[in-house]
Amino acid sequence: MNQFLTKAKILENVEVGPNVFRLTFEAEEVAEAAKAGQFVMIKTATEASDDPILRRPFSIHRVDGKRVFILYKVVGRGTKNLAKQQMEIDLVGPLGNGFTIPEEGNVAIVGGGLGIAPLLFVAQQAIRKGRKEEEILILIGARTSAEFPVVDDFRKRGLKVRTATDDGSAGHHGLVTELMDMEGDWTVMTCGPAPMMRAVAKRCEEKNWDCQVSLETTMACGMGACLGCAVRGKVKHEYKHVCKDGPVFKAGDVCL
Amino acid sequence: MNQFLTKAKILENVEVGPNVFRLTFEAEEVAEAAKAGQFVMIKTATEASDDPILRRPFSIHRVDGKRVFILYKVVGRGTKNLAKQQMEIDLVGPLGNGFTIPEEGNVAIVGGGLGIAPLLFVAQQAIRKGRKEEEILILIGARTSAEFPVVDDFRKRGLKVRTATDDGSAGHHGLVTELMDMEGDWTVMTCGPAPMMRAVAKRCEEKNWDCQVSLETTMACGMGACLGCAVRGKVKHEYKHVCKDGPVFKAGDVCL
Amino acid sequence: MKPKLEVEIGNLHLQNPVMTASGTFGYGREYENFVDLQTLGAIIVKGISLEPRPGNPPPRIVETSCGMLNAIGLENVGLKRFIKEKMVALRRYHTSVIVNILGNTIEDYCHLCEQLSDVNGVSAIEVNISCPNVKKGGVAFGTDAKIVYQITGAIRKKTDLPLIIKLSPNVTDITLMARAAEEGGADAISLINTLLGLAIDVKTKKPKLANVVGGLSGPAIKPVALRMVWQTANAVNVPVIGIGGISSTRDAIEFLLAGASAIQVGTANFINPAVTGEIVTGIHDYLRDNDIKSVSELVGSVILPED
Amino acid sequence: MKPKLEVEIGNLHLQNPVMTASGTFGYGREYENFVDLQTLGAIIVKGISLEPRPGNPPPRIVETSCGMLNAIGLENVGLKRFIKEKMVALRRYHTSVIVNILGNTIEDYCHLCEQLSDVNGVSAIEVNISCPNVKKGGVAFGTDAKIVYQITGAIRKKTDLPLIIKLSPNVTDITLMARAAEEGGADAISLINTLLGLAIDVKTKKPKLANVVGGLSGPAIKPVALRMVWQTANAVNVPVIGIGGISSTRDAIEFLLAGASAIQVGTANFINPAVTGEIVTGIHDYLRDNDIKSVSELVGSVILPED
Ligand SMILES: Cc1cc2nc3c(=O)[nH]c(=O)nc-3n(C[C@H](O)[C@H](O)[C@H](O)COP(=O)(O)OP(=O)(O)OC[C@H]3O[C@@H](n4cnc5c(N)ncnc54)[C@H](O)[C@@H]3O)c2cc1C
Ligand SMILES: Cc1cc2nc3c(=O)[nH]c(=O)nc-3n(C[C@H](O)[C@H](O)[C@H](O)COP(=O)(O)OP(=O)(O)OC[C@H]3O[C@@H](n4cnc5c(N)ncnc54)[C@H](O)[C@@H]3O)c2cc1C
Ligand SMILES: Cc1cc2nc3c(=O)[nH]c(=O)nc-3n(C[C@H](O)[C@H](O)[C@H](O)COP(=O)(O)O)c2cc1C
Ligand SMILES: Cc1cc2nc3c(=O)[nH]c(=O)nc-3n(C[C@H](O)[C@H](O)[C@H](O)COP(=O)(O)O)c2cc1C
Ligand code: FES
Ligand code: FES
Repeated sequence: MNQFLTKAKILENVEVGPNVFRLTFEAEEVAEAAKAGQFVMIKTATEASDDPILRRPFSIHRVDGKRVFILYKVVGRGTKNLAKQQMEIDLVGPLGNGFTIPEEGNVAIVGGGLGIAPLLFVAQQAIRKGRKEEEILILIGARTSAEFPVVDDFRKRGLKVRTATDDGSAGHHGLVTELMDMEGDWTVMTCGPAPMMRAVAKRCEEKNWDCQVSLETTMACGMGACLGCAVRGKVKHEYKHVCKDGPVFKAGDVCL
Repeated sequence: MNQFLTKAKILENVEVGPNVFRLTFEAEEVAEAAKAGQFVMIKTATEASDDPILRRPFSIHRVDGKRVFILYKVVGRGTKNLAKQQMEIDLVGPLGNGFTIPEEGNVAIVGGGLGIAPLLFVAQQAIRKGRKEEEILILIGARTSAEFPVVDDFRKRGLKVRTATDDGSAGHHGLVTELMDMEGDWTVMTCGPAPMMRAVAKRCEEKNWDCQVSLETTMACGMGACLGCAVRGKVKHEYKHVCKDGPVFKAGDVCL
Repeated sequence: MKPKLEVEIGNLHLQNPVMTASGTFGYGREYENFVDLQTLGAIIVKGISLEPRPGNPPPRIVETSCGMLNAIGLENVGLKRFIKEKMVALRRYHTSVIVNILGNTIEDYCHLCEQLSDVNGVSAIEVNISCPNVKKGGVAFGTDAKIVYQITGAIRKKTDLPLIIKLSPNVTDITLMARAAEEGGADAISLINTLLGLAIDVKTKKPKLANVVGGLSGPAIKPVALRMVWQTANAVNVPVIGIGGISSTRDAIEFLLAGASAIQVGTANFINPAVTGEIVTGIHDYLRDNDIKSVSELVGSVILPED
Repeated sequence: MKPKLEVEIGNLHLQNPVMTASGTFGYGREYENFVDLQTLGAIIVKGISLEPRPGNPPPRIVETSCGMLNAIGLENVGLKRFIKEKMVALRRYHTSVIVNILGNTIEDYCHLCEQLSDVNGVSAIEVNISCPNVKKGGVAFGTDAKIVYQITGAIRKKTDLPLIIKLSPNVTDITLMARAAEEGGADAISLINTLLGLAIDVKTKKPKLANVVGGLSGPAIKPVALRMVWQTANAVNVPVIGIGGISSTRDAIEFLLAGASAIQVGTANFINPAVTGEIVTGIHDYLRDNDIKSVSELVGSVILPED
């Protein structure tokens, strides 16, 4: 596995939605090695500061040549610091296991809120793997229409997108799982808030669809060394490690 | 005593010499209250960071209307962080006691290296107090000519400046104290490296000139509360506190 | 309805639980440009000894990661000048004043206590048995439960003022020290004082402090302080006052949740001289926003996992 | 002339004084993309118990100011899988491997020691008597000098491998524990393990760690660690290995100056996965630039003030 520690030049770090930023940096090796669903760990403290001490994990939103894109929301100290950086970032990656894009069959991508971040890359790779546009379905849920920073990016690629909002301000008024009314065989890849992923996984179980979930948890090392990123497995007292066994898991392998 | 805690808008933060920056910010109350020789304590950590934890003290270089100027050298973590800030700074000040500009007689200003920072303000105030240009003499020492960021600022004000460099690259080849060959009665105000200030104080003692020195030390609070900024007084086991009793002292009151 | 901020520490009534930690707020007036001193729960002044002390030679402070080491050496104006000058100035404010005391012998502490008991405006006494900086008065007292019991008992006899024993964190089991102080008659326990630390300059190969070792304070020590406060609050029946790295309302609430009846703000005063006033307001707002009627409801209300 | 980086820890020869702290470097290979493992002084692996352990429920880590709390709960693959899988992989590198062990009883430790003594490639054993996370195997052993003596003596009889006793900092007098380990037959003392800490979420009112308390590590604790290493190096005759917040060459040198014969890098691996290799180079350059022939000259060479 190829992983890199590098200082990457920031090409852009701009607000694309309310408190949502898109960070673009140049990191050729990372871009080449990256697979959809993998993540990078970014140092958010300034060079002359020890605080916040831990790197922050962010999914790779997409890659384009040497360029790597991250989509992130400012929620706390680390992301606040990150939003101020304009010169270069110190990152480690790509880390973790990505989504497994099936060789054939339909692919449904179900994103909730900022969980959409890694999913554009999934679509990108599915297309690269020869999947036709009509075999890919994108379902995105959010609280309100203001939280759809990347819908257009999917549409630009000719992909079918259906949206749902809690407040009905765009698309279906309700839950994104209510859009999962497809027929036939699907592989479902999902990322978003835990309750949403639970609902998606449940729907998949009912329909007997393969379901891959991307989990989040606090991380220290990001590479399987600290054992800090444990989540409960299906067996009692069995733990999985998000950074190494995931962040993408088969829905049946973890407690959501 | 009027002291303020304020977030001030940065107007400029630029490199004006090798690793020497000039920071200009808008802080009307501070500008109005400030006296030459006083300082401000600046938070150098980003808003979302606890490190470096302590504020850093910087002399007020000069004021102009609402604007306050700081001249600083990047030497460590705090100043490295400061050099990157472009939006606003969090500061406390003005703090400490300034120079006492005599009502009459000649004023010699002797600066070494970045010790020159507070001295432009001294000249500014001496002129404001009605002192004529010819009653003010500026002597500046540095290792090399590259380290004279503010000489022109004095000259622009019509002040006599004589310089000395260790390497002879500008002005007198030698020590700045060798330029102290004035006749008559002088009040000498000095700021710079300790050995230089010791030499200046010694020369003043020989000539029976009044000598005021501006000291530096590590500080935590900057306002007389922590007692961390002690320097030795002339009596054994007597300590002076730079932030409250100084930073400007009569040369005879402290161990240099 | 306005939430109730008042707290009782033994028979000491405070208008709110926010105090200034000894040695970090001078004698109070140093901060009057930044905090309305009358809004504070109490001002705890720099530690006072019988005779004035010059303190340690410089350097006395050094910055560390998210913290600082200090070896001030308990510099203070001494009891006489404190009473004549500092106390007179402090009396003008309608704020509780708690006097932190230190000595080399049990007799020193007793004398200090006796004399302060008669001073108008002194609301309580906090006994520093934990300062690591001065050989005799420091570590020895605060790290041996028997001596903690002995010294508390001796002082207790000398004063009717509320008596707060301030503990050192440099011990194996903080609850033993707390219980010893309680049994000795303390009205409250405050903790933690600083952790003993060292820093060396790799260029000069010398310790960065003239005193070699110093006391670590600031956000760096907060998790240790919070743990000790929680342990202590579960071990004694007297009120516990939480200290250590408190820099924000959130930090203060953490200590209250862990079982502290009140808190002290130390190093944070240096970073934000207005912080104590902000925390008073912050606690008020937290109570209001969470529909909590009184600070006392919050105290010790941390929710532990069942297992 | 090339400065000499080799150090001897008892009869353990290391090519340089830089090791990885147990629990922060996995079983070594996790970092092979970032560090040439063969340039390290030694790899100390995650603590191993007789049986595999699942560890604590999540959340297991929480960030604090310049540090982190962990309550991993000593999750590990157990002795059998360690020997069969991890050790086989590690043997391919020509680097000393030190196995950190933990147990619930003295017998556990003895069994572990016995069995590891026969495993090809194990260079030394480090005994974790200090982990605060597991009730039985943790605090109790490491905070009582008598038990430290007893456990060291018992293990000593079971192995000829160099024996390193790793101490807990949560004690009043670290030198008592160090001397007890020395008298029990330890070849070296390593310190510090984590400081016990707590963090509470003010929104949920629950502890941030499922285990409630956890171990504090990182730059925040460096001053405390350095002080304890200095005290210990002055109290025992066996070599001392310094641990605690070491994140840079400068930090490492501080510990060597304070008296550590070697150092371990822990939490810093998470922040900069290449840091151990950088410190090896950094120490080399420091020695060269300061005309110091050998690391051993540096050890304990802090210059104290005369008074
Ligand atoms: C594998 C992985 C991929 C991720 N990808 C993205 C991404 O593409 N875009 C994005 O915006 N975020 C992503 N996250 C979440 C991101 O890492 C956190 O938002 C970030 O670490 C918060 O840091 P902070 O310092 O700003 O917030 P903190 O101050 O640390 O925390 C602020 C709030 O966020 C919560 N929080 C902190 N870390 C996490 C976390 N890892 N998961 C959930 N809640 C958390 C805290 O409990 C707190 O309530 C990802 C997380 C993981 C584990
Ligand atoms: C009253 C006063 C006025 C000052 N005015 C100015 C000014 O106008 N311009 C300016 O550039 N600097 C000034 N200084 C010095 C300035 O405060 C320090 O350079 C600054 O604090 C260094 O911070 P740092 O984090 O970058 O360095 P650190 O990482 O803290 O230290 C880097 C190096 O600088 C040394 N150092 C740190 N603080 C001081 C200090 N206060 N005095 C001397 N050496 C120190 C350290 O020992 C170390 O060798 C003043 C200091 C005082 C006390
Ligand atoms: C500069 C300084 C001086 C101190 N002086 C005293 C003192 O005189 N008496 C005392 O009991 N504690 C003293 N302390 C300890 C503080 O009161 C407090 O217990 C400790 O700093 C931890 O709190 P903090 O992390 O909020 O600073 C001092 C602390 C500092 C930083
Ligand atoms: C995530 C984590 C896991 C740890 N696991 C162990 C362990 O299994 N055995 C042990 O002796 N120490 C363990 N430690 C303690 C470290 O080895 C080290 O003593 C401590 O973290 C202090 O060093 P640092 O500040 O450089 O991290 C662990 C520390 C961390 C942060
Ligand atoms: S974050 Fe360290 S093992 Fe996953
Ligand atoms: S810096 Fe605190 S008293 Fe001077």
